[in-house]
Amino acid sequence: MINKAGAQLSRSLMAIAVSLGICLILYIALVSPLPITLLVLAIFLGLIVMGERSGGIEKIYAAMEEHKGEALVVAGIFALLLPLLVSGNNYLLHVVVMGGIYSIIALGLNFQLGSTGMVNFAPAAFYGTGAYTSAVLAVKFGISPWVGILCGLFMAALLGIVFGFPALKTRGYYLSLVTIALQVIFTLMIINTDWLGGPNGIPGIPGYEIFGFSFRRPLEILGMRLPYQTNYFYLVFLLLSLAALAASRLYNSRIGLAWNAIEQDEIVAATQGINLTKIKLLAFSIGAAFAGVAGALYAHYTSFIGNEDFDFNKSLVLICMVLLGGMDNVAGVILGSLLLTIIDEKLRDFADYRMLMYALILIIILIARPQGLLPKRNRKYQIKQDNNEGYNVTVTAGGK
Amino acid sequence: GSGSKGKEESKATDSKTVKVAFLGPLTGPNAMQGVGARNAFKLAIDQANASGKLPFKIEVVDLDDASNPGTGASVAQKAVADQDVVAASGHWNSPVAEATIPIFKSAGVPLVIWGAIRPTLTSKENYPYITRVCPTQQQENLPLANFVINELGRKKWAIISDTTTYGKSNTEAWKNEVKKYPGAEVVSIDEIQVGQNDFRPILSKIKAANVDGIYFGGVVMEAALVRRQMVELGMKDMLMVGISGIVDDKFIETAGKEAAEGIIATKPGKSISKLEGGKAFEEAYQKAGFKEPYGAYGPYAYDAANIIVEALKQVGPDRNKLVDAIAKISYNGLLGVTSFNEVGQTTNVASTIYVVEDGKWVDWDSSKYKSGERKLPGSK
Amino acid sequence: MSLVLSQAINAIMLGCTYSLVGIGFSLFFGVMDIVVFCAGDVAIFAAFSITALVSIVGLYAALNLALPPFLSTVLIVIAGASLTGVLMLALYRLVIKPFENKSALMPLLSTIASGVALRELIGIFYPQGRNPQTFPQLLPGGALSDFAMISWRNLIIIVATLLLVALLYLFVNKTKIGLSIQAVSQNREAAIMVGINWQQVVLITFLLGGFILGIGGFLVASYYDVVRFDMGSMYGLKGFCAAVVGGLGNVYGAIVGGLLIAFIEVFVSAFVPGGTAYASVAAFLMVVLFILFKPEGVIGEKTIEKV
Amino acid sequence: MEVLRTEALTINFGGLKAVDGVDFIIGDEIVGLIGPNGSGKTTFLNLVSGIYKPTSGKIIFQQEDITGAGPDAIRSKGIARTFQTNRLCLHLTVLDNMLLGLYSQQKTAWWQAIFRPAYSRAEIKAGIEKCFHILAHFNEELIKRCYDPVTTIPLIDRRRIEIARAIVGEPRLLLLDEPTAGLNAEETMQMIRDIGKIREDNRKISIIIIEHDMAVIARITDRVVVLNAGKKIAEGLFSEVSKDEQVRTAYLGG
Amino acid sequence: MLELRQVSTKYGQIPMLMDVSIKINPGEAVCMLGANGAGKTTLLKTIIGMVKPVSGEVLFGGQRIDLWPSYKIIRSGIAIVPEREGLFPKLTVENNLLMGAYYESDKRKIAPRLEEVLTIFPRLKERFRQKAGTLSGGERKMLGIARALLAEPQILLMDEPSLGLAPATVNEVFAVIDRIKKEKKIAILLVEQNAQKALSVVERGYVLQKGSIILEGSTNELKENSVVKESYLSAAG
Ligand SMILES: Nc1ncnc2c1ncn2[C@@H]1O[C@H](COP(=O)(O)OP(=O)(O)OP(=O)(O)O)[C@@H](O)[C@H]1O
Ligand SMILES: Nc1ncnc2c1ncn2[C@@H]1O[C@H](COP(=O)(O)OP(=O)(O)OP(=O)(O)O)[C@@H](O)[C@H]1O
Ligand SMILES: [Mg+2]
Ligand SMILES: [Mg+2]
Repeated sequence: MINKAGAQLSRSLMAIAVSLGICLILYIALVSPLPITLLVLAIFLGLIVMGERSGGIEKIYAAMEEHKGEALVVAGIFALLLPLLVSGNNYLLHVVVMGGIYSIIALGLNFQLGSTGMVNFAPAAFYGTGAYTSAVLAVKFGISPWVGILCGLFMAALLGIVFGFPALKTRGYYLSLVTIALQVIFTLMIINTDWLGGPNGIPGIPGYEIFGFSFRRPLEILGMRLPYQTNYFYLVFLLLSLAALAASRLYNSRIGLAWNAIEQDEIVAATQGINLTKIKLLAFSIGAAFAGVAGALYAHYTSFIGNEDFDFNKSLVLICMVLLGGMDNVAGVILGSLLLTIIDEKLRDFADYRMLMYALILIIILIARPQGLLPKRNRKYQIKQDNNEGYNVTVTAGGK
Repeated sequence: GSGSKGKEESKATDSKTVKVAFLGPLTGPNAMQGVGARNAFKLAIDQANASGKLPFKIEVVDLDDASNPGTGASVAQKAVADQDVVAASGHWNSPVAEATIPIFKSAGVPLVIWGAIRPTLTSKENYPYITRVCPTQQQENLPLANFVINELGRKKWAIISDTTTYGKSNTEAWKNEVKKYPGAEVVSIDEIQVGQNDFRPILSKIKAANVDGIYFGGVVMEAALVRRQMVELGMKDMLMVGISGIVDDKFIETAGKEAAEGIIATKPGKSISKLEGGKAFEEAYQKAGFKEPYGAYGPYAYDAANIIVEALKQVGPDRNKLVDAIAKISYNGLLGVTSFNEVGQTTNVASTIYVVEDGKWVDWDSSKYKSGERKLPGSK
Repeated sequence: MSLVLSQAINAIMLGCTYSLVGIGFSLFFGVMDIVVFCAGDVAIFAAFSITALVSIVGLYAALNLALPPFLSTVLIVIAGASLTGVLMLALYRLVIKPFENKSALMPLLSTIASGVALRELIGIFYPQGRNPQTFPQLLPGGALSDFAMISWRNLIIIVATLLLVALLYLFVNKTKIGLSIQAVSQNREAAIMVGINWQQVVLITFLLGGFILGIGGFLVASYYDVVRFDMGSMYGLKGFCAAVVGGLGNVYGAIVGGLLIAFIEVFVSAFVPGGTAYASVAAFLMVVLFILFKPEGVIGEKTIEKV
Repeated sequence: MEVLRTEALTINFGGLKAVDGVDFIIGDEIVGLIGPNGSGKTTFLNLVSGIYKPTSGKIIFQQEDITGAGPDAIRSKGIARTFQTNRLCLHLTVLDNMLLGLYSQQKTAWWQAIFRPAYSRAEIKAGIEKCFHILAHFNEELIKRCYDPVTTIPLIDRRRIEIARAIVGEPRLLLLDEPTAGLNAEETMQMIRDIGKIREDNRKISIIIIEHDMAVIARITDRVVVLNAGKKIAEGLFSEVSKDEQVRTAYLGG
Repeated sequence: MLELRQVSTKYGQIPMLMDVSIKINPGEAVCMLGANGAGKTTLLKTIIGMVKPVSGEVLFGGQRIDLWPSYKIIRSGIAIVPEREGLFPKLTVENNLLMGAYYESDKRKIAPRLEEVLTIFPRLKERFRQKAGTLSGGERKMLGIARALLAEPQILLMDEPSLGLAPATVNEVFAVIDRIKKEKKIAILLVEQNAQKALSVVERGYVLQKGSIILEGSTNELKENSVVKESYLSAAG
């Protein structure tokens, strides 16, 4: 009995430690120069691989799943303190805010790419739709950015349905070409539409306001003056948490299962009663809605948007985030997005060599770790087996 | 005695470094513009440091905006996050400037624009934080139109511009200028992509339309290809004109010496050789051993740097004080006397007309064309 | 000469440049079942290596001392294309082979990434690589008629494109190696079971594909007289589109696809008022519609999947 | 009672009539569908399960015309099937594969999945219980391995899972395509027993089974239908049909 | 002619075959029985070098072939009938067949052989220009058998040739096996589930269980063996 309680406690401590460890790794990656960031990443990956080899990682996963409450609380506290930890450095906060925004998009993209296996090279178009919708509403019609988020979500979801239509008819390379083409068309149309600012983009987008407090003003708490990015950081963090919760619940539901089934074998999926049209478009529209929210956030955060923020290259980066983190793994996708945002920012110092290094890093990751940092996991449901009364199933699915 | 004191002093000055940020496209398709300007900017700062007249050392933080507003915003964040950065000079692309201006404004860091030419960048709202040493697009197109329409008498125009802000604003500016002259008209407008290689369809169409000249509102590479393909399609005898975006030796090199002959373009400022400090600047640039040419906007970046240095001399490394000092400055530099008007726009807008002659951009006034020795394409 | 005719010639030439990259895609996809997204960059690499051979190494001048210009050109092109073939082999080993039997996304991304790497490498290491390079005039430039557009060069490009496609078609469908390439791509285990040396077959395909892309790159660059380090990405995309519209799998489909795309682009920009800016939109839209409603391509028959 | 009826069902593959005017009817029974290779048996199943759309003819399921309906709609109406070559989602777990079989019966919509009301929880719980119940029927071992991906499961068990997946959603009509192909005699016997048990468990399930093993057909079918070149050439008790001259030459052999 | 000596194989860490030794003499037909997943297919793949043994050796015509690449083994005179997925789905039936005789140096020999296999499987003739991927299960199996026959090897490895075939066709196939063994002196290693039929055409047989040979003997010995009787010859078979 005591033993059992002891084991319980040690597993709970393990979960807390791992959660804290991941936060620290992210933090070090954020504040160090690129070589150290890459080194930290390599060590992190090495630890995961070692854990996989020795089987120890399974214990960690189990502990994390069992005590995910504790783990999440630790991560949450860490996030709340982060603006203080970087001691108000607004650039670092900016990187984290962008990382959060990309994480939301990547979570949405993951529904298509990871869960359903539909290659989508146009997530940036959804992102852009959200951003442009909210920005235009705010700038041209004076509509509140808070309403803008909802409108951005809605418009992006609509575009998601349009872009998802090809996925009903094609797969694989063909689908990737279609989405690439649609992404290119999207960019060209923005450039050619003067009403949307054309190549000039939309400047002067207002920020959020709550009870008269403008998010563009520095935040003062406990006598400390934190840069205005802090406001956005908390907002993005909140929305990212909600997005992650929604994503993991979808993953653990029959919808997530249906997505996976389609990825594996469409005909089998259809003969199990899955309406391919509905479920595929759902993956596209929900995913796009995530990106739409992120886009709206971005627009009101930077105050300027232009077509370059939403082009094919951005889509590629977003895909890499999902891939790096681990397809169809909510925690992995977020981790991947944060890390890649950080690396992407650090590469800026390398001017001419940036794109080359980016490409090389990508290739190395693809070769060395094609399954991503945290690979896809099997769905688990908590099942207790009673001897007499058959199987007593308690559902606590929703691990990540 | 005195020796040790001197040492102490130099130690003190060494330890105090002030940073100024340079922002521009250092990679990507516009890298040549950004790198040239960066070199010139560095040159000015190095000279200031070497002059020993400053009680501190200035360090240049060069940041790549990659011609991308998002990137620009993010590096601007980085710049203002560093409290040692007291002033900045930036941008060749207007959309990027558009994105970073709010950031500099809200951080109270003065930004001197060296190469972005969209008119709206300098405005009442942005004053006094944002100033600009180079003329706007409107300021650039005006003398060109006057020259080719009024003086040369070419009336029927085809416009080819790229789909960037630069191209689109040029199209607008040129259309407006043409309107001012009775009898002059724009018969076609074509928008091309940056990076496009094939302009033959557009050119074939323009050829059939029989115009007096092509106004090209883009930048070097596409301009060169357009000219090359004009020659290939038998349109060598059609005038092509442009503004500062094409005044670059790369244009001639890529288009080919033959093909480039007789192309006209205006560039703000006087030609380097005519500037007072021009020779010294060129020599210093050579000596500094930069690989890349300083390009069209090098002199502006050079002056921008010197303006910042001058302001630093006046008020010291303090962001707020520098903002006002720069806005009110009157500085006699490479380009002549620069001072800023009530929105921060330079009042120094002399411009020069260039023509390509024997593989070089030559000042019109000293060219064989002016003297009548040679005839421009399409002259009757 | 009427405007329509000259625009048609423009379109044919443009179409050829697309097809030249498109056949690379067709070969790799139709035959190897893999999309090598960096094909455009590989072609441009060839153009750069030929430029280097001629203007840096001075090979052309050297050869010309001993050989007629025509032969020197051929030798130089063969040299450049062989280099490209070797490059393609290296790419196969490095970024394609590791992803065999993995999800289709992997090789797609790895080849996109290697395309980026390739063009950046050119930009960084080629002298003044980020600036456009004048491509040496190795093809005779003279006009065949009063009409400037019918030049020897254009004619050679058209004929060479057709010839390449025809030869490739015969190779893939009528030769033993061609058949075994198809066999390997469709079912590697089965290919092993009938005694095909699949590794050799794969190597030959990539070598050959690289060689053809090399010739393609040479012809494309000859048409523009200028090469840019970043030209490959657009050519890659348009070439891919050409291959798909023509019907992936038939090598000659790439020609039809390339022409179709080029005609749409040229005619939209020439005859639709304000159309220039929308030329690419129109072309891509057509590609999308094709994939959705006639995925088997212009030529290519529809089969119902057997369940 | 009639469960499924087809009228002059026909499908054309570019000139080839793979199924040619087949009138077929099944009530509360097990019907064997036999015929030479390529006679159109699998194609017939594909038509009934909605994977192919017929060129002409009608499919009527429980008095309702389902011609042209999609496979998902047809599954929801109560027709489940297995495939000639085993088709599971190989990288999903055994349990996930089983739960897919319940998909058409579950109701949780996407927004319910996000907000997860008590109803949805209960649904998952009931679903898993049901899956275990059915799995226990075939092989208890599989319950212990329910979190293993199917790739690690031996072929014979995969075939069992496929059938289990088809029946877990309580279909009215079950279509089996060569369930015993590639099994040895002992394994075949066991499969026959398992299929028999399905019927014992649930009297209201009709089965169409394709087989080339005549021993199986003789053992478990109530009636057989013989196809040849897409056409129905005979039907009736196997013992009678097997004496039919046409059937002997076309199918059974000397 | 073909001999396996103490061959063991592994899939990753999992041992599949354990010390398997078998021997097939020229012109002899031998069958291999075994439950699902016993490792029969693995055994055949090991012979043709698609799975490399971790220990032991494979000899063919006196030469050690286990280190050879597969194509060399195949070209030295071994043909295999694939179990299920061994065809080229986008090639026509015709080209699939021709692939079988791909390394026949004498082209003139191909036409009569083709004629011959098409008389054995007239169905393939009817589907001659159809893509292999659209064939029915049984038709595919026929194509697999026909393709292997076309190679006229010294030894034919057949992986469940009767799988999914109609009873009449099964009889036909076994008749053919009997015939080619007798007429063409081709040695045969027959992996089968249909033990009754298999034992009617072979001289000897082995029983594989969980990767090990547990039984070997002449046809009659096997028919009398209780294990074989129970698992492979029971009433249903
Ligand atoms: N590539 C592989 N990697 C891992 N395991 C494999 C692989 N191929 C086959 N196996 C496993 O090895 C075992 C034996 O397979 P094999 O195909 O040799 O059996 P078999 O005797 O031919 O059975 P069957 O009657 O089903 O044809 C099976 O359990 C299978 O799942
Ligand atoms: N998608 C398709 N395209 C072309 N022909 C097809 C297609 N599907 C099936 N066929 C043809 O239709 C015929 C019937 O095939 P089907 O699979 O129904 O046969 P079957 O009776 O199930 O045979 P088996 O007993 O061998 O499985 C076959 O000759 C096959 O070649
Ligand atoms: Mg069948
Ligand atoms: Mg087997």
